[in-house]
Order: sequence, then C-alpha cells, then structure tokens
Amino acid sequence: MNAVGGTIPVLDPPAAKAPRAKVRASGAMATVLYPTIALALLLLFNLLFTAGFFHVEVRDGRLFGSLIDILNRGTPVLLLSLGMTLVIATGGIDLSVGAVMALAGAVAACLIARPEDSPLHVFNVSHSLPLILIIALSVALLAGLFNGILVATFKLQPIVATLILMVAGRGAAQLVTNGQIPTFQHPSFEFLGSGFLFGLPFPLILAVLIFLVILGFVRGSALGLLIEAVGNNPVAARLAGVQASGVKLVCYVISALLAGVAGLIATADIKAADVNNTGLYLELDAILAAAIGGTSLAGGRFSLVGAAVGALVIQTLTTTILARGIAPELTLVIKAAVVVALCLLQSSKFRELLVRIAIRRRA
Amino acid sequence: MSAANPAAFGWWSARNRLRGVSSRSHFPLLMTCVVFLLIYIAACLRYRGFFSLQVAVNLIGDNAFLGIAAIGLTLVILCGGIDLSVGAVIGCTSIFVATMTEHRGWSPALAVGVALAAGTALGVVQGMLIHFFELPPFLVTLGGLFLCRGLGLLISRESVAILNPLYVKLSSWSLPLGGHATFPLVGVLFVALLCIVSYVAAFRPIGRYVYAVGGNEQSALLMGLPVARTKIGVYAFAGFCSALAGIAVTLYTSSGNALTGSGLELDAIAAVVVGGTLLSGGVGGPIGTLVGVLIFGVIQSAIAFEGTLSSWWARIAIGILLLGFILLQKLLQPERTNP
Amino acid sequence: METALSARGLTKRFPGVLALDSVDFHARAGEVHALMGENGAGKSTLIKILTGVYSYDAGQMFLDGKAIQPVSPLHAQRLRIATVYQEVNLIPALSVAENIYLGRMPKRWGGFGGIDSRAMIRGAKNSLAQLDVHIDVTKPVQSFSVALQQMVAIARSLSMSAKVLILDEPTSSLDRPEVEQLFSTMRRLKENGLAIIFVTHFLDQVYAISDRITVLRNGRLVGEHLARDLPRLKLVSEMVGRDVAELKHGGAADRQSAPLSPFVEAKGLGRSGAVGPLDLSIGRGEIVGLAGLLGSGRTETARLLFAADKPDAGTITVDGRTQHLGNPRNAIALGFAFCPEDRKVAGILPDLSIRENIVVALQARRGWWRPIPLRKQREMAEKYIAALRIATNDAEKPIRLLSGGNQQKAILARWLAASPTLLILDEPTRGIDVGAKAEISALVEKLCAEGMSLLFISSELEEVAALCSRVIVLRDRQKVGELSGSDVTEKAILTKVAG
Amino acid sequence: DKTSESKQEGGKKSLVVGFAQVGAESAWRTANSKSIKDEAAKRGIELKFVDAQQKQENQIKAVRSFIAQKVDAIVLAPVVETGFEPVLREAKQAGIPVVLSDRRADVTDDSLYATFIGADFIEEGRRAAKFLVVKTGGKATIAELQGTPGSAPANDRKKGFEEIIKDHPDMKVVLSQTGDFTRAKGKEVMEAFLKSPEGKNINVLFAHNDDMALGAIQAIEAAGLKPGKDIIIVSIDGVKAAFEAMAEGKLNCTVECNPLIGPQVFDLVEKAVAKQAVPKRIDVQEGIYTEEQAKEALPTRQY
Ligand SMILES: Nc1ncnc2c1ncn2[C@@H]1O[C@H](COP(=O)(O)OP(=O)(O)OP(=O)(O)O)[C@@H](O)[C@H]1O
Ligand SMILES: Nc1ncnc2c1ncn2[C@@H]1O[C@H](COP(=O)(O)OP(=O)(O)OP(=O)(O)O)[C@@H](O)[C@H]1O
Ligand SMILES: [Mg+2]
Ligand SMILES: [Mg+2]
Repeated sequence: MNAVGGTIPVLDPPAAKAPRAKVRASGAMATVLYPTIALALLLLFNLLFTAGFFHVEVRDGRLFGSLIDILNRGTPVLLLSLGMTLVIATGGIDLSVGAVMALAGAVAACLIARPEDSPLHVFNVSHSLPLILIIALSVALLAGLFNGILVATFKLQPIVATLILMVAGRGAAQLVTNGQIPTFQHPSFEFLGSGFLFGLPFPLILAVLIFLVILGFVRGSALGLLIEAVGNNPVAARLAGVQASGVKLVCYVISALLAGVAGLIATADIKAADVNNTGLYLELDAILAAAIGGTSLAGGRFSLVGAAVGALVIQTLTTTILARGIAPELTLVIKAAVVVALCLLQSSKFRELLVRIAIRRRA
Repeated sequence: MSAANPAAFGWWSARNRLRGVSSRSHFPLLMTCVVFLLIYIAACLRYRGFFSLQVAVNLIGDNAFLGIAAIGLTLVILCGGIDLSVGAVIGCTSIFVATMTEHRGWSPALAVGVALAAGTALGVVQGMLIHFFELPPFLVTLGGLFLCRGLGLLISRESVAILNPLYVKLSSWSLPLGGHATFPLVGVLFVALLCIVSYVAAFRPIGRYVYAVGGNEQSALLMGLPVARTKIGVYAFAGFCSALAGIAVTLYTSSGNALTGSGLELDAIAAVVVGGTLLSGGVGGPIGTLVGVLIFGVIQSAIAFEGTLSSWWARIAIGILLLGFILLQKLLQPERTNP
Repeated sequence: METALSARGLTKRFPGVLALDSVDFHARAGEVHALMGENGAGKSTLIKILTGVYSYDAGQMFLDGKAIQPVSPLHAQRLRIATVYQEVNLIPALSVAENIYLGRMPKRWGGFGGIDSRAMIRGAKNSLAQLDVHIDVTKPVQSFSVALQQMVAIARSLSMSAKVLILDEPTSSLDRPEVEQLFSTMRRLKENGLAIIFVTHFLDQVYAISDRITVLRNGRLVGEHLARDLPRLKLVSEMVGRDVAELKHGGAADRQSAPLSPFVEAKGLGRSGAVGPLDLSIGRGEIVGLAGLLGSGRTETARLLFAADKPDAGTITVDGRTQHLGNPRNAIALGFAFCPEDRKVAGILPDLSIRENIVVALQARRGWWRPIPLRKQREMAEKYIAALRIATNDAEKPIRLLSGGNQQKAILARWLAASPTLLILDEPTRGIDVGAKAEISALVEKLCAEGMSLLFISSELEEVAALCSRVIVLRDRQKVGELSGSDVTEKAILTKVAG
Repeated sequence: DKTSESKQEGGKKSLVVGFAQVGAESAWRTANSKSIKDEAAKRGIELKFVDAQQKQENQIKAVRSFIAQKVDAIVLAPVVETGFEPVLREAKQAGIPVVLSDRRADVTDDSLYATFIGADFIEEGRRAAKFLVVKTGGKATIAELQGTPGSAPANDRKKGFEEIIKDHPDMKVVLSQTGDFTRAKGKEVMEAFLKSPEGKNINVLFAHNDDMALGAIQAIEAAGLKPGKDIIIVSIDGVKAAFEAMAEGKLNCTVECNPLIGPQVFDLVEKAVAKQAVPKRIDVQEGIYTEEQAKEALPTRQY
C-alpha cells in the first residue's frame, strides 16, 4: 500500500523549517533531563557527605559497594515502573503489581520447596527450572489478562479493577503457601536473585536486558504511538481506528509479567516466599518512578527511560538513608522533602519563578 | 455482549430505553444504591443477627472516619485531582491530639482546634503547589503522605491512650435510637458532614464550580470561574476532613496512634470510585461515596459474620465480592455514550 | 464614534512563533468589527490577550479610554467584556442551563439561599429562545451536537449584559437559520451601543454584518477598513498577501450526472432516537453531499455509516458484499475514513506532535507491528503541511499549539494520508480560511477523480453545491429527498432543506 | 446460618467463640492462628475467626460484629495496646468475657477483660540483651534491626534491650534501622550497614524478629563474613527457620516467644464462660535457645 495518499498539488513551501531531528531530541531529552539532574544531585550529595559511598571493590570476583547495591536493589521497582509507565500512558493504573509479585514468588517457591500443606504440593517439577519459571510467569500472565479484560472489555475504572487483584492476589499467594513462609535451597533459581555474572549482580543484568527488550518492543513498533494516542484522547483514537481494548490489554499483561519477574527476583533473593511482604506498597514506588520519569498520570506521553531513571532515584534515596543511618522516623520526612523538591524541579512554572526572582536580585 | 444476541435483547432494549434517563445524573447513583441493598439483604438472609438496627448503625459508626475522609476526597476527585495524604493525616492528627491532651496537658478543645487548622493548612499548601506550579496531585499528596506519617512517628512511636475525662465522656456519648441500638458521636459527625457537603455540592455555586473545574479546567478558566480558589479550596477542605477523621478516630478509640489509617487512602479512593465518582473528575457526588463506604462496610461485616474464612480466603472473598458488585453495577448502568 | 476597547502595539511571542507583532486594534461602540486573517494569523491570540487569557510581551489596552490590564477571563468579565472563544468551551457533563449561568447563578432568598434552579432554567430557556433554539436545558451539554453547543456558548455570552462582545468564529458550524438569528441579535445589541468583535472565515457573513474590518497577516496588522470601502478580492489579497484573480470553487461544471456503479450502499440504516431509517448509495469516485439544518441528523448519519455509533437497523453493502461493521476499525479496514465535526473532542490528539497526528490513522490501519519508518512519517508530515498550508515551523510541536484552523487541516491530512476509498467529511472546512478552502476542495476533487468516493457534510450550501454531484437532503433526522446532476444548486438545496 | 444451629444443638450447646487476630503477617502469626483453630476444633468449639490485616479499626469492627452475633466469648489479640477501651466496655455490657492473647491492652479498668495470656515483649528484649552480655562479656559494637516503627513489639523489644545495655558502657548500638520485620528489608538494611563506616567494626547484630535476622545473615555472607562468628546474631520469636540457621551455626540465639497457646487460651475461655476465677495475667512459657540447644530442639519444632 502506498503510505502517502494520492499525489498532491504542492503549493508555495511552508514557513521557515527548523531541523526536525534536533527538536525531537530536545523534546525527548527534556522529560529525562530533570530526573537525571535529581539523580546527579543525590549522588553528588553522597560523594561529598557520605564516606565510602562511592567505594567499589572486588570481593571474590564480585563488585561490592553501595553503588552496586543501588543498581541491584533497584531492579524490582525498575521492572515494575516500566510496566506501570505503559499502563499509566493508556490512562490507567495498576495497583496489583505488588500482589502479583507475591503470587509469582509464592508459586515458584512452592514448586521448589513443595511443602505438604501447599496446594501445589502435587506438582513435582522442582527439578526443572524452566518449567518452574514458565508456570510462575504464566500465573502472572493470567493476572495481567484478568486486569486487562476488566479494564479493556468491561470498561471498569482501572483503579478499582486492579484494586480487586491487589486484595485478592495476595490472598491467593497466601493460599498457595498456606500462610507459611516456605524456604528453599535451589542454587540455579537463587542465581536469579543473588547470582553474579561478569562481577555484576545477575538481577541487574536481567533488568537491563528486559528494559532494552521492552524499549525495542514499544518504540521499535508502533505500539508506543498507539498507546499515547489512546491515553491522550480515547474518543479521537477510536475514530482514528486505534483498537484501544487491544492496546490496553497488552499493557496490563506486560505490567503483570514484569511484576512476575520482579517477584521471582525478590523471592530468589531471600530464598523464601514471604507472601505477606513481598512487593508490599511497591506499586506506590512504581507509580512514583513513572511520574518522576515525566509520564503524566493523566495518560498520553510516556518515557520508559525516564521511568528507569526515576526508579534509580528512588533506590538511591533509600540506600542513602540507610547508609547514613538516619532514624526511621526521619526517613519518611526526608522522602517527602525529596519528592516535593523533585516535582518542583520538573515544574516549568517554578523554574520561571526562580528566574524572575534571580532577575529581580540583579536589578 | 451485543445487541445482536437475541437472548439479551429483551433487557438490552430496556437498557437502551434507560439511556434517556441516564443523562439525569442521579440514575447511576440509583443503581449503585439498588446493588447495595441487594448485597445487604443477601447478608441479612444468610446471617442470623445481621438484620438488626445495631448492625445497620454500626455500618455507619464503624466506618465513620473512613467516610469523613472519603467525603473530602470525593470533592478532590470531582475536581479532577487526587489526595493520597488522607490516611497519613488521620494517623498524624490522632497521635497529635492524644499526645497533646495527655502528655502536654493541652485542653482537648485547643488540641482539636490546632489539629484541624494544621490539616487545613497542609491542604492549602498542597493545593497551591498543585495549582500554581502545575505539579501532579499524585506526587504532591504522596509527599504529604510521607510527611505526615513521619511527623506522626516523630510525635510519638508509642500509641497513647486518652484519659482526659471530657474527651472520654465525648467518645462514650452516643445517640440512643430505641431498643439497645445507639448511634456514636462519630457517626453523627459523619452524617452531618455528609448532609452539608451534599447540599453545597448540589446547591451552592462553589459546589458547581468544583464540578466545572473537574469537568474541564481549561473551559472553566475561559468561562471566568475562580479556578484557583476552587482547586485550593477543595484541597484545603480535604485536609480539614482528614484531620476531622483523625479526631473521629481518637473519639472512636479514645486513643491516638501514629500508624492508624495506614493504607486507608486506597480504601477511601475505592469507596469514592465504587460510589460512582469518576477518577477523571466532574461526575459523581458525596451521596455515592456514602454508598461506596457502606458497601465496603457490608462486605467486611459479612466476612466477620461468616467467621470461617482463613486470612487468605477472606482476602479472596473481598476481591470476589467487590468484583461481583462492580460488574453488577456496570451491567445495570447504561454506558456513557461517546461523543 | 468613541472607541470602546482598543489595543496599541500588542506583541506576543510564543516559543518559536511571533504570534502578534505590535498590533493596533480599535473596537468602537455600536459597531460590529470583523477580525480577518488566514489560519494562524493571530486572531484568537489577540482575543485571548484582550481577555486576559494570555500575558503579553508589549503594548497597552484601553477600555473607554482607561488603561486596563486584564489578568484573567474572570477579570475581563468583571470589566464587562463577554467572549465566545474559538473552540466550544463548556463543561460537557453539566446541564445547558448551568453552563449558561456558571459564575453568576441566581440564588434563592436574596442570595442567601442555594441556587435557584427554577429561575436558572427559565433564564436559560429565554436566552436560547432569543436565538430560536429550543432544547431541553436540563440535559448535559455533551448530549448535543457541536452546532448546538456553539449556540449555547453564544447564549451564555449574550446573557451577560456586556459592553464589549467578542465572538471568535461562532458560526463555523452553524447553518443559515442560526446565523440569521445570531446576526439579528447582534444588530439589536449593536443598536444598544455594544462594541462587537467578530471573527469568521465566511466572506458573505463578514459583509452581511460588519461595519469595519481589520486584517491580520502572520501576526502583523495589515489594515483597518470600513467594510463598504473594501471589495472582497482586496480583502482576500490582504489576507493571503498576494493578488488573487478570483476565488473559484472546484469544478462544479465538469461533474458527471450519470449515476455510477454504487460502491457503498446503505439500506434502512437507522438508530432509534438519532436518525433514519434511510437509504443512501455512493458510487466510486462520486461526491455525495448531505444537506440539512441543525440537528437534521447529518452527523448521526455519518457516524452510523462509519459505525462510530451502533445502528439498530439496516444493512451496509460495500462492492455488493454485505458488511457487518461493528466498530470504526472494521469500517477503516474497508477503506472508510471519517473526519468528525468536533475536532476538539473527537479529532486532535492534543499532546501528540503534528506528525503523529497525521500518521496515526494510517498506522492504526497497518497494525502496530508494521511501523511506518520515521523517515517516511516525516515526508508525509512535510508533504501535507505544505499541501494544506498548515502554518507551523515544525512538524514535531504538539498539535494543541496550532491555531484552530490549522488543527482542522492537520486532521484532514490524517485522513487524506490514509488514502481511503470512502472519505466522510463532517464540516471539514470548519474554521478554515478562504485560500485553504479552495485548495482543499481542489485536492479532494483530485482524489475523487482518482477513484475515491466522498460523503460531504457542510453547513455551507454554497460549498455543497459547488462540490457535490448528488445531494441527499435530511430534515428532522429523515431523508426527505435527493438532488442530482444539474439540479444541484444552492437555491434548490435551500428550498428542499427548508421544506 | 450456623450461629443458631450450634446453639440449638441437642442437649449440651457448644461454645461459640470469636477470635480477632492481628493478621497473617509472619510465620509466627500463622502458627498462632493455626494453634488456636486446631484447639477449637479439637474441643468442638465453634470459632469465628477474623483477620484484621494489621488494622486496629478492622479489629474493633470484628469485636463489634462478635457482640452482635452474641458469641459466648471473645479472644482478642490487640494490634496495638491502646484504643480498645470503648469496644471492650461494650463487650462487658453485653456480658461477653474477653480473653486478651499475646499482647496487652492497657485499659483504665481491668475488669473490662477476663484475663491476658501472652508474652512480654519487654522481657524478650531484656533476655536477648542478657544473652549478649554473657556471650560478649559486656563488650560489643551492636547493629540493631528494628521492627515496624511504632508497632508494639518493636517499641517494647527495643525498650527492654536498651534497659539492660545501658548498664554496660562497652556495649553500644552504633547502627539502628527498621527492617519492617521482613527478610527482604533485613537483608537490604544489613547490606547498607556493612558498607557504612561504622559498619566495618560491627560484631553483634540484634534483630527484633527472626525473619530480619535470616535476611541479614544472607547479607553478611554476601559480604564475605561469617554470620555467627564474625558477627554474633541474636533475634526473637524462635521460628523453625531460625533453628535451622542456629543448627548451621549462622545464628547464635533466638528468644522464643511461643505462639502455640491454643490449649491455654481455651482453658481460660471455658473458665471465663463458666464464671470461674482466672488470674488476670498469664505468661506463656518462653525458652531462650542457643546454638548448642538448637540441634536437639530442631526436630520438635512445629512452626
Ligand atoms: N499556546 C500557544 N503556544 C504556542 N504557539 C501558539 C499558541 N497559541 C497559538 N500559537 C501560534 O500562534 C499563531 C497564531 O495563532 P492563532 O490561534 O491566533 O491563529 P488564528 O488567527 O486564530 O487562526 P485560526 O483562524 O485558525 O483560528 C499560530 O501560528 C499558532 O501556532
Ligand atoms: N433541535 C434539537 N433538539 C434536540 N437535540 C438536537 C437538536 N438539534 C440537534 N440535536 C442533537 O444533535 C444530534 C443530531 O444532530 P446532528 O449533529 O446529528 O445533525 P447535524 O445535521 O449534524 O446537526 P449539526 O449541524 O449540529 O451537526 C442529536 O443527537 C441531538 O441530540
Ligand atoms: Mg483562531
Ligand atoms: Mg453535524
């Protein structure tokens, strides 16, 4: 099919053209710029005031240091935030990611440990890692379909639709473990959470790979455009022939799958399925990361890179707080301050204000 | 489900006829109430002792502080925003009032007054940040959440019992309703607030401005409505309501605890949305929120009456009931026709 | 005659655009003052500055000789400047009555009680009645067509007892009767000494109502004239900035009247409470017009044909094969395209770039797994920006930053780019300037010559007559007749429409 | 509807008891619920179980609903100590005896509850500290993993621990952070501890519960240190996993806080219902287990 419609009488050329590519780049940059600045500031602070924060050494063939921790501990939120960004871009939200993490983790753990009182005891697949992963992830996938269908087909408001799974999902996870915390020994599975490859934490490498895949999948195809269309103006998108339901379904499924992976990493990391706490409140962090990354919670434009940076910002903050041994009561207050500061940094209005004040100082 | 399906056609066409009615905004609300009644009646039939005035009254009394917070939140959501700080403000307020009256010897009146003022002030600040700097409400109020939780813990990690006689008297006061049924003070607070807000939302200009701003902020601005005042006012009121809810907690438990209301923001949002208010703003109302709160109340007490569910089955049951309810609601409501 | 509202040396700079370049403007009391200019000339910007929506970089404004600095629309209203902005700016979910009275609602008990809804409804009915619109004012605004919404917005501004009345393209989708109503009202207000500023792209309307004309071009003031001293051609050449011989409308002459093989055929198409049931058939390469008055069901018909709404009766056959198109996607898959009348609600994707807005329909049809290469997208964007003269320096800026007319062009481009076999245009030239109109109709005819079928809806019968080889006339949501061949004249259509 | 049935059941009517549990937040808690459910089943008592999901308001609602159902007795494991006075008063007015389990409820008038059976968090903190005093000979650089800030066990265990420590000048807590009672957090926080400047010379870890300790152990190993040797670890609860860790010599001591109090609870319930006198406070017997005892104790652990 000829992409460009019938030949067109070209009249006098349009007004002065600016080089497109540059403009595009700057547009994309702007969204990622401010979270990056924030990250830089946090790191700078630590460089100056937190002794040994940047100290990275090699212990028995592994990189070891706070920076590595940030990257390593940041992976679950990073994965969640990618999915969350897509969902938010369609004008939705996914509260169930934390529960899905717990669920996937529980399934994997029970398949490995096979405690008698677990309903999964009957499945004997503990020998084959691939099978375990496949089963656990397909449970996550089902969760995603559930959310997606409620939102896309039944047109429920995403926040309640996913709230259902947020509540019931954790219940299901407890059901799987029968309320216990099954622990296990399974080197190849544990590698998923605490293994090292080329001296780097394996979760980090995995997350980077997944990030690249998703980025390629969304921006390489036209999915990104369609998502933004749906999120930006559903009515117009429908008339333009965008299949909103399909697009949404895909996003919720991706979100749930990533949550599943995050859950597996978290579970493998502590060699146990702590269903009641795995991924608890992480949905908030994920949303926060997406928002810091410059994705509007009203839907529309989104930035996966931004989300990734956002996730790193959050983890850096957490690690900083831990490394500086700040009293638990204070940590929350500090978090609040940082969040608001971040928002202000991103607000053009605020920057204009600063400029105006600066000018007045001069005068 | 499509009109083609002959089986469904009967009620489907009926549903389409309802379309006309649905433009009148109370129709969805009506449906929500119907569904609530269905659930309630079902519970009464299943559990002996569920159908008693006291249980019915407890539905309101026990969820009063959730309801109070939800009312404030309703206006925020109607206005096209969101407020995550409600739960944290509740915790912070309760511990503040408790500590001040018990350990600092403030008079309850003073403590309560300061708490309400502080809650409102927080709301104003959040509102200004959101309006003037165009910050995303979600983030700003998330900041509020962190801040208040932190402050609450800083005030006191320990929960504090309130022994102040006046306060105890207040908290134990309740309206006799005949029989053994009594209606606690917090319940009265809730209902009173609900009436006032519903009236304002429907019959005072400021109320309509809230709907207008939520419906389309740009248009509201061009129509010359006081957008700034409305938005900031709404967040201020939400802050006030949260603080009031915090005080309701102290009356309800005659104690303060920095951790109360953790995660309550989600319950409140859920109640508002289930009550038929659109998260995108401009559609819905406080009465719906009342129903939403009651629905969650019924689900919870039903599970308590069932009493045989393990922790996890309880969670799953809540999910399933919620799902069933929303789907039913969806089925009964004619969908909004797209322009 | 003393000037009511005037501006001197107004300058407004948007990032990358000098929207207004030291423009002077004087609106005199008891006059209708037309503000003319191509799309993107700066008309709306001027108006938004006069009413405090935008801040300005330089210049002064005066009301009755006193310097003013409106900081917000509210402030402007307090100064008794009433405005109808270009896009319909109402609250969709609120009732018509509320929309008319928002900001100054009548209260019971001398302002102490709640809103007096009865008084409000009465008032709303009256102010709409002045424009001869009779609708249920308790229904939400969103349940009415754009045209009606526009009438509501006008009614709101009329009922505000203002000194200055500003109307930015209020008639862009009104039909003659409504326009007539509006004009008679404007004349009355003019007698009462109001200063009225009026923006439109319809030359006849300009000459019908306005006493004075100010022309803008690329944000510069070209000139201010008394209407009677300014011949059409001169006006147009001032607007477009080059001499134009005459404004020709596409080849009404060379239209073949012989009925061609039907390409799309609808039988008994209808939807209870909306329109029909009615039959219509469109031949390959044929241009069929839908004519009717406001609310006659043109839009509804178009939406049914495109399956934007579910018909509950009738069949659609394409190339003789009966098709069940449940939703727009299927219609598009068959090569249909529908350019809706309400660009703000159903047209633009505001935050997406012009390029993305242009390619989205084509991309949706190809499916997400077959992305159009960026290079190609840019080419398309360039091509249409040039072809439709979309006034922008950059295809990557969010479309919401374009002027109304230019947005409309971009939406058109979206559907032309999808190279459809049946193109449905509902009020396509809404808010588009004369020059562009001619080019667009030329372009459309060209496409039809290449075999595209076109269903054309416009409140400008002149346009319909000029373009269409066959016209289907609707009245009260029913098909009341059909004109074809040489009978397709403005007059004929008018008589049929009025019935 | 079962309430009525059970009451009408032939001659002897079986008891109906409402149990308002905190939640299911840990293995300890689940064991606790299980023990009580099993015991109820064994005695043919009909148990109304409600999980409050760590929310006081839910618990109050639960108790209210129990009163409305006219149960014979209520077992309450308070989420927090304060705030139950009003609802307990209602229970008393309805003539329903309340047995508090595992956590005190401080009320002005202790006739509001029949009895309290449970552990003393402060005492647990003290025991942990005492063990350390002996083990380290009063010389220790301590890192503390607190529970959820503001929660009763966290507050009291911290209190009890500090009470003892403060008499030993050479024992000081140099790092203290919350691990929210979870393994994951425990691990993350410990990682950070080990990298902080003070962290270099930590030689003792005190965790408010086993889960955090177990997480921390992994972090310590990952840092190439030997848990239990390079860093002495003491924690509280005594869940099975902790015993396994002790058996492997990775954990030095756990102060047991026994969740299997079903039998005792229902003894008390039945007494209370029969209006027999019961002591106001009953401490569940708690052991303190060290590596040495762990090995033989391990097989006998049910939870
Ligand atoms: N908010 C904005 N930000 C950036 N540029 C803008 C903005 N609003 C308008 N412009 C630019 O200013 C110029 C004038 O726009 P304006 O809306 O005044 O044109 P107009 O005369 O009203 O055109 P039309 O007849 O299509 O309504 C256009 O080039 C437009 O792209
Ligand atoms: N006079 C009226 N009374 C009530 N509703 C009306 C009236 N006119 C139009 N409408 C609304 O407009 C729709 C039908 O008008 P529609 O827009 O389809 O016809 P149209 O000829 O395209 O009118 P317009 O020129 O306004 O687009 C109906 O949905 C109806 O709600
Ligand atoms: Mg304009
Ligand atoms: Mg129309």
